[in-house]
Amino acid sequence: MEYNAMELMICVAARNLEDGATVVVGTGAPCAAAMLAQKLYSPNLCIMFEAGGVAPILPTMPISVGDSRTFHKAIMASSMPEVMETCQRGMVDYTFLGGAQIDMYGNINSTMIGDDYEKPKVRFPGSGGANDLASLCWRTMMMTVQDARRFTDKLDFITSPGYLQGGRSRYEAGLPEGTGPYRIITNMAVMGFDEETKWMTVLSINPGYSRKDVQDNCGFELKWAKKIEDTKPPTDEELRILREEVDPHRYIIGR
Amino acid sequence: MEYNAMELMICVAARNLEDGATVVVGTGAPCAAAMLAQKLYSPNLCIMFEAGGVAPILPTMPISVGDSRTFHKAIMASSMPEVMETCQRGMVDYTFLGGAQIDMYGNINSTMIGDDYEKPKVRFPGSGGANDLASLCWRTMMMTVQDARRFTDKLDFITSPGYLQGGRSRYEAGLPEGTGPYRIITNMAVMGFDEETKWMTVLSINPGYSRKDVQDNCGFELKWAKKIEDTKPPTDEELRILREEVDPHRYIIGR
Amino acid sequence: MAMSVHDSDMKETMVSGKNELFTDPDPDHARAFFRNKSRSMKAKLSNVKDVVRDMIKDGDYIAIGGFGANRIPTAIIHEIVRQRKKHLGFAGHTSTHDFQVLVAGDCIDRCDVAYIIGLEARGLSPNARRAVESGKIKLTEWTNASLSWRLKAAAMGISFIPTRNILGTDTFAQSAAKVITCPFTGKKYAAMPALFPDFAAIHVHEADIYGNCRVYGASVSDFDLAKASKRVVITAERIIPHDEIRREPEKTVIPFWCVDAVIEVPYGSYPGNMPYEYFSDEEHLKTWLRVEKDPKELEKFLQEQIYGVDNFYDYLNLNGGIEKMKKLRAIEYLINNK
Amino acid sequence: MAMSVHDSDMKETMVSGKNELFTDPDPDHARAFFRNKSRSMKAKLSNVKDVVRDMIKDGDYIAIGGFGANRIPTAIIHEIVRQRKKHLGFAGHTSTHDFQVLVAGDCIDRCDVAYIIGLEARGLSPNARRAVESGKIKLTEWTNASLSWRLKAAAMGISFIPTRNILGTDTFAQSAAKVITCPFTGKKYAAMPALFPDFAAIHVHEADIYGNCRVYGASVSDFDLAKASKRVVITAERIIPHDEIRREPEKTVIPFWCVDAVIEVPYGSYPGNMPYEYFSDEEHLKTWLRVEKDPKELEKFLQEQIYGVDNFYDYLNLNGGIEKMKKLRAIEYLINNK
Repeated sequence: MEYNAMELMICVAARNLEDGATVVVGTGAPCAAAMLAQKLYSPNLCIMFEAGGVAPILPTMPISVGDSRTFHKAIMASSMPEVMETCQRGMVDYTFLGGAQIDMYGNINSTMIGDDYEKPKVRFPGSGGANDLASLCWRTMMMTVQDARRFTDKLDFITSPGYLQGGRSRYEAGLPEGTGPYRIITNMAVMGFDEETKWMTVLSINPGYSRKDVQDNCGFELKWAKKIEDTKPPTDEELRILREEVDPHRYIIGR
Repeated sequence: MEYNAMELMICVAARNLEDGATVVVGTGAPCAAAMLAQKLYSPNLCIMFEAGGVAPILPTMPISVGDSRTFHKAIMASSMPEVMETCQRGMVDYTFLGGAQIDMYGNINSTMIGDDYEKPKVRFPGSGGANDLASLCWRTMMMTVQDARRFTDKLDFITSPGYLQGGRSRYEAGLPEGTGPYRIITNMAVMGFDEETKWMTVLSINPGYSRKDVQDNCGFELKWAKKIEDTKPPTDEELRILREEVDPHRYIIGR
Repeated sequence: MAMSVHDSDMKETMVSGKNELFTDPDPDHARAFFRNKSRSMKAKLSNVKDVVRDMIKDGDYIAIGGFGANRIPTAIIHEIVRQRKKHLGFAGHTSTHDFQVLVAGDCIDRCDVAYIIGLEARGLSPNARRAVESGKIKLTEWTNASLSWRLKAAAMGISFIPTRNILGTDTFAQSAAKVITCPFTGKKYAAMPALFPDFAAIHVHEADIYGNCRVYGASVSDFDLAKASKRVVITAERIIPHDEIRREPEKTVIPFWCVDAVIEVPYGSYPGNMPYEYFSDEEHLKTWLRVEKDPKELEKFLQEQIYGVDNFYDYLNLNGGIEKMKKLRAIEYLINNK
Repeated sequence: MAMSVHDSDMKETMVSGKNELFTDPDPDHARAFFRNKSRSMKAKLSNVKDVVRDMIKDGDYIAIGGFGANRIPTAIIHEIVRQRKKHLGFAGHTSTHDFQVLVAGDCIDRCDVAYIIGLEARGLSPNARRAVESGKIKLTEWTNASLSWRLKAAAMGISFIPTRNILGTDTFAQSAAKVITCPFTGKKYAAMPALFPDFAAIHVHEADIYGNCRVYGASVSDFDLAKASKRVVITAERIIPHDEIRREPEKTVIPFWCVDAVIEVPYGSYPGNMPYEYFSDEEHLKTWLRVEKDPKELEKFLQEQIYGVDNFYDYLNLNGGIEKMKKLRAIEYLINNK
């Protein structure tokens, strides 16, 4: 079956969410990935929302991470401190972030563009819960379209921590041991991070793209895994569930 | 009407609890005093229990500060942190403590007798919530039989803080500004504390006792207010409500 | 010797966010206020106009309950705009429509930011963005959990709470947090300063006349907000009998002594979502985003929807009234009634 | 120069309680454990014997839910005695009957004390008193709020929380707390180290087979205890359908991922009080206090009531069984049925 970049990214993301794991998601693609995983491979994936909804039976895609859908037939309608403290305690495996810029250590900017904080060229909403989730969940993932301005070696603002300056700098700053960016899923490739240096490292290339495409659309030098896989394209079943059950109105996959 | 020392102390304590105030009480005499106040003068006295019960309609005297009675038809059945944090935030006016020893600064021992913590001569239950309430509520009161061993200038153990070493030492230790012991109500007298030195000061003497009785039954030198009042004995109405409605089985006042 | 001095100098160099702390975290100052706050269980029914007139003054620091456009006290937010309150400080704790409205009314001049300007999946507010990019609103940067924990510290009556987020980022650098070291483990923490707002408005499902409240669905940070704030107004979908509160004391999530005024405002979260009651009015929220593109159109819209009407129900009627609410209730209940 | 060194030395002198901190407050060590704790929503029904055998080993640090003799998991407490678990650490957080039973079974050798030995208005336990006065149980001194906040720090995933109690007292001196200074206000606080118990048993009103729990009445510190503890067993008056949990998600106070095992134990808080279910058996609790006066009589009593019976229901039957429970229910409901 044909598919678009968003569908590919959601399907690839979903494959990373194993059964019995916990994940805090926002609205949009991350929520779609979690719903897809739950319907296909991981019936016991526990989906949480930062405003307090825990393990809902999602009837439709939420518009807000605090709307009624996020605790529809949930096992708990709790609070923001409850969810954030569950993350801080080490009970949450995954989260997804978005952002305007990302660097080679997986640091993310969702606050502003420009060089003067007081007079930004462009102001975005800010962290919301992104910094918290990136700080406290075990593994952070990101789905994003890849281009050389977005993937940059010089963020205008580090909103949410990746591996900061690489190596052990993240943990030396006081962030919890063992946490950090895990997968960056783009329209072109899937990246992880080098175990030692924490530098972004390509793991697999998506159908239709080359090494050159991936590097040309990145503002910093990428590292390459010893063996670069081909990203498996969405299966028919993935696409069918995604289109028919997860996002029938194409709110996300129609973008 | 005739009355005993316990009845007197409860009636005097109750008069200190004005309408619209908040008070955390334990079982026994303090609870009786709060109930009496509520029935006689202070219908809007808000009674709280440290396990979480708030403003119950007490059907009988509780046996435990966490039993069902403490949140019978209450306005909230909350938690220990909820109640303690309400105290720490400065929303609780009064509390009552008991103890085996008290000194001239209102410090109280309910932990042990002896000079070796590891091998006490007598071990008591310890603070429970007493230290917390004495630290965090605005005004601490105590009802106790007075004798020279109990009122001592050398506590074996400071379980709960009074004014510590007097003067501003309580606040210099970090305890909240403006808090501290307020009234010590004994079978013989009612004491407050000097504003500057924080030394225990007799305010009124109970019917049937003399200055000499009060001083002879105290192990340290008491200060005396400029004008020493006569403690008003229990009124007939106080005694009637106390005996008929508050403690009809004489659990407390029969002691 | 010089070495040792240097070492201890190093240790004492506190790493600090560089922006302004808009509120006083001193718990003894807060206690002095709370000592005199009434804890009498008296009837507190009031109305929107009086509450906004008497309980908020220009320059106050305010906070709004709920999350985004969910369970928000719209009547109070509109009245703040209508009474043209100015120079307010604001706790921007995933605030979406509330922030948008207050910025449209030019009420805010400083803001603790976790999430502003955006309306989540709906897009960004052009007017709020213009206002923030112009620099006329002074910002200090935080995160959702940071603001939650700052309110929790205040609710607990302490001046700070140690947390493991924001460390190492520009979010920290542009905050007013500090780095501290755990005395037991030597680990680094962010110290989050307590946030005691001057005023908070919270919309709940049910309250009695004394202010004992029940909330259904996610509670966000509202229970801590009610405790942390010096003055609190509750708007409620329904006033319920006091006896009902006493029948199930487990359900009380905000106790009466936190609350200064109670107002019954059915449909009070419109155009936001009220869990188990009605869904958000997405069309109306889109209209806001559309008219904001042109400042003149926004001014006309504000005149029509807020300044030019007497109260929240006039506004609700302008936008479909009870018929609209029936539709939004059907959406909330997942009833297909096209 | 010397002066300056001296100054900074002074500042760095941390004032510390002098007793042992029995548990590790390191949040990264706790996280490493929690990372591997199952969060799969699977059926967790078990039985008392297996749970105590498999989830507690000699030397563990344990905590018991409820308060005093209210809402206590008696079946688990008895089984710990019956299986003769030894050298346990214990969180003595207004623990009354639970402490009394575990000390009678000689299970505890160290204890964080807030309140022990006493049974509130009922008097003091002679045996627990003898045990503590003999010095064979190592103590560190705390308070009820301190232990609550130590559990809250653990539940929050941080290694300490600043508080304003215990300062300046011998309770502090005999604790393992430290004095710290607020980086914003310069005020002194007690730093309470996080308490992560190895094991906790909590009795609740209702749970589903996955461990989602409901509690009615005062919750004491149990919600934080469930989160702070590495292994948690829930005993429940009633197992309820999972769908019922999803029907009112506001009522869930302990989520499934905190829970390792669920056991249905009707009357499970006997001889303690279970709010809205049955009152405490004051006669039986008096018997405990009486037989404890004589160690031999206590030994006989323990043989008869705990060691010599197979399980909690044999014990309950020894003491009146369902007929007794009907009487205690009448007392709870304030029904005069003499």
